[in-house]
Amino acid sequence: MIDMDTLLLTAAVLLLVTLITGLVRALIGPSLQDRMLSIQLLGTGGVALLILLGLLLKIEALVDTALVLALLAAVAAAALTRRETPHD
Amino acid sequence: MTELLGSLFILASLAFFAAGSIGLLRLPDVHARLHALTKADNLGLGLLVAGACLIGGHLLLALKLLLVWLLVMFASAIAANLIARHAMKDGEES
Amino acid sequence: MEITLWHLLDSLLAILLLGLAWSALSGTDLKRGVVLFMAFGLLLSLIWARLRAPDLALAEAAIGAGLSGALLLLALRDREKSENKAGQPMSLLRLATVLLMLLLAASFALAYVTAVTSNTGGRLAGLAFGNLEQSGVSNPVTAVLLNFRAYDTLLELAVLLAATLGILALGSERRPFRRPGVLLGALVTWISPLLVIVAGYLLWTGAHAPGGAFQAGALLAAAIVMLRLGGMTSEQLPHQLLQGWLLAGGIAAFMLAGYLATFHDLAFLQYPAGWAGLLILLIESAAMLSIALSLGLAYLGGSPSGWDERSSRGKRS
Amino acid sequence: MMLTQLIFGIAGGLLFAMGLRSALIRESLLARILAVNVSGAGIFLAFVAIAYRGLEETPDPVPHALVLTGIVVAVSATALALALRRRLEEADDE
Amino acid sequence: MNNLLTLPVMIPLGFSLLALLWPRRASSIGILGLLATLLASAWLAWRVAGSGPMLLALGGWEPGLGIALHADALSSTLLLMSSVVALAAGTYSTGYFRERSDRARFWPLWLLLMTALHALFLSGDLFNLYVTLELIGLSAVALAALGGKRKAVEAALRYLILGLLGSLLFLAGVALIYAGYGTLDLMQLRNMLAPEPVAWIALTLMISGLLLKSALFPLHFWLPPAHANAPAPVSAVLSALVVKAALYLLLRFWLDIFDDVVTTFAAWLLGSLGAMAVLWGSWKALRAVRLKLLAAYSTVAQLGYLFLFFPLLAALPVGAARDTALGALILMALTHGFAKSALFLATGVIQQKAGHDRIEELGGAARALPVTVFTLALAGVALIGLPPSGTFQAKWQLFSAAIATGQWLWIPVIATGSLLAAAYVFRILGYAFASAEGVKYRIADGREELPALILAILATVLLGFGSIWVWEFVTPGALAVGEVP
Repeated sequence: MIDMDTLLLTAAVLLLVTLITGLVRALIGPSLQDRMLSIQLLGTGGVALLILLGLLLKIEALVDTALVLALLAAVAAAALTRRETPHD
Repeated sequence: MTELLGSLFILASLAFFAAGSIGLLRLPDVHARLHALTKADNLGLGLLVAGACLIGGHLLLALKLLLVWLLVMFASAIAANLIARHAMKDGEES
Repeated sequence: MEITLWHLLDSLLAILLLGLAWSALSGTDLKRGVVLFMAFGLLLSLIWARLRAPDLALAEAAIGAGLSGALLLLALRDREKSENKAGQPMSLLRLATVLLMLLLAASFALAYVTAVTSNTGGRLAGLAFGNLEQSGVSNPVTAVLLNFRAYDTLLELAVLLAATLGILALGSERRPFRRPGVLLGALVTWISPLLVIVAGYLLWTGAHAPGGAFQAGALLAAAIVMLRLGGMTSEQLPHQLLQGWLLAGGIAAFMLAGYLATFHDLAFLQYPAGWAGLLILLIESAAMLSIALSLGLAYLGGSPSGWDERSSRGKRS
Repeated sequence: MMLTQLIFGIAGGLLFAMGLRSALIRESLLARILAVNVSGAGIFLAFVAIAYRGLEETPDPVPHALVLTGIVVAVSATALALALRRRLEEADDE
Repeated sequence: MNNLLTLPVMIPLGFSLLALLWPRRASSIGILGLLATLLASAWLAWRVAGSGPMLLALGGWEPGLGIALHADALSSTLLLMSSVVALAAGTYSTGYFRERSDRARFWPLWLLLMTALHALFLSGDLFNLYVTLELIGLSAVALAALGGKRKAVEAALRYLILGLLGSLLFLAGVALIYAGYGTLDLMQLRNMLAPEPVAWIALTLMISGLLLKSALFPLHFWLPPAHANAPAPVSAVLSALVVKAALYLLLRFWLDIFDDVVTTFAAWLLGSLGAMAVLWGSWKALRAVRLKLLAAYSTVAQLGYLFLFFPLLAALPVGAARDTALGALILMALTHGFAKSALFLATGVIQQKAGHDRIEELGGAARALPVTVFTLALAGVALIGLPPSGTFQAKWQLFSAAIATGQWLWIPVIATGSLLAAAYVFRILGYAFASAEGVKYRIADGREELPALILAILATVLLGFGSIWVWEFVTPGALAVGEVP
């Protein structure tokens, strides 16, 4: 029987590997939107990783961090897609 | 028992995250990547949150986790739409 | 030294961080650089969490991954002359700079490894934990920031004020965004109040759990950014005079609390017995507002429109 | 000394040097501003690695507080630098 | 309780907030604040002179956990100089910035810069020093960019980025020191530091950062554009005080805190760079087209002299001769501070009255602006090192120390530097006294011309004839922080 911590830790490592795979898209692009998508994935995956780390390290406040990260990911997405007003 | 169930959920969530990442890499254009990604990672996060609730135990934590999940779902749905429009406008302009 | 799965996770995080930094800094496409830098900030927040620094993880999630990113994205709209140049020196010189860089990193790492190996004591940790009870708060990081090393924090607020005044003096704000569509509008109406609520929660919880004035201030600033993205104009900000008071408030609260003790024949910034908890909360509230407004004005990019008119009207009278 | 401290400390040193190099050789001002931030993050990383005391131990809070101060200073400097850069561009137009 | 130690920092900070809140009264608030700061600094210096170094543990926490403030002869002397220069330049600025909105922008930042400088002089904690360095950097940059002219903004941005790099190098050293020694308190470190790799590398990083900020050749390239394009009162303070702050830290680290760690080789390296700075800076100053650029390059050269003292101090045994050399170094830094700020303020007057500061078109200036040209001449006397200025006595000591230690190499450098300085000063005066109509007669009011004149008199006459006071005050315990009970 594998103990809980090892399992969660393995999950964290695997999750990080997935995120790294996804980030390749941020590197190669080609369009800005592709890179944004990659950041979206990192945001969601980061929230997931924070939750796992919170369980592993027994720091409950990391859930608060996950909340903040989710909120700021939304702000970043809005900032990324906002276009400027036309020149008048 | 709940812990076992929780770990199963977490392992299952990994599959969804992996699917999202691979989709992001392999699918041909922005729109296809977008749909694959948002569905996969929302479901993935949902499963992970469910698993964490089962393992973590107490109610307040579970509520916070649920809030995080709802927030991510809501924000990423809108963000995905915004990105899609952004991509479309770029298509028109170029 | 036993190698475990944790070290695999650590190495992956470190390598990813270095890779992101390298790709953000190389290449001439500034958009790519900024987006990768945002990913860098996000990852840094995860690393702070891994290193058991939840206070920093919170701050980095709000500032590193969010606010800095938003500021840099705005800056992408400004064209600069030099940005189209490749900016990479000839290959030989380039090699030399890389070697120099490695030398610098190697000597830093050498000293770091020697230092960490030879000094295995807790450094100041023991002192900090030992005096935690007298500090008025139970979150050790908050105790250091607002009590043991409160003077640093006071000067740091002055740094923020100097930057803000510099930005205000440089010119007027950027043009506001046009009215948002339905989707973005929904995002703004939902996220901004949430940001404010979470900011309040972090301010309150900072006394005994991770959080505090900086994280809360950054989240409030994020709310301002969000509203701005939703088309807010500077008229919707508080009145100019009130803004001045808000900007000055953090430092003023600190100074007042600091000199309060000197009348009881105590040292500057020594809180009278029993008052520490309350004073810290008051200082933090004022500091949060100062930080939020400073960063919000930084996002506006200059002095809000109407400020100059008002002061020139004052000149004529 | 723990391996974790070693990994992140060395990564911090590399980031510090990498940022410094880019800040000196890049032409673009925005790239330089990014580089300064990366360099600072490297030092912060070293600080937090110094504070780390193991999986179960509460870390040294002093470096955490210093880094928090450093983060606020860094964002202030970045904001001022970006405002100066914008003013420069406006002056070019005049 | 030594809470007096907080006043030179907190008074300007408080008045900065007041100036921010009442922009219409910014000038009066600012002058009042600087007067109060000067009083507090003088009081502090008086106390230090009377009863020796002072220490205050902020928050009542033992140093190490908390932050301590220190004042000794060196720091209180510099504090006094910076208060005087700030007040003079501040008074001048009320005439320089004619628009009320400009003054409202200037004053809060100006007072923040004073806060930062004084916090640096008094700080006894490594990380706190980093914060003060950043506060100096950011407020100085914001001031240098005031007015928003393209050249000024561009120079300010480059200055900001280099300043940040300097601070980061410093911070990297701080991290290593904390890792190795487990404290940030200077007094504790003073007794702990040993000549070993950690201390060497940390010191090298910190010193490199400070050298970048104090613009030692060849790291001086950012200084001339930044100092020459800023508004005149700001240039004065940048040259007189801001680079001195980094130099003060260098001295403090080199001679006091890291005394056991530094090597003679490193001192020779600094001395040689200083020698090159003297020659290069003076040469570029001689070739400068604009008066402000001349003043800026002259700063590069004058800073070089100060670095010449490092190998001499390293060679002299602890005792009276070393103390005398140290006193000479401080005297020289003070004289340069007053003289250079006077030069920049006088340049500002000429620039505003004549509409330009091109040296070759200064003809008629002596008739149109006699007080200002007299100020230029007085400041020039101090820069060249003619008697009775403080520089003369300092250079004299520099000569004797070089002879006493057998380091003959520096003597031709000092001589050449002085000749070049004489050449560029007389070049200015030559054009200024010419009868051509380059500068038309304009009325200048007292608050514009007098501050510069007072600073120049301080540099040439007071520090010249009063140098003995400086010596007596400074030498017995200039760097005596460690001896505080």
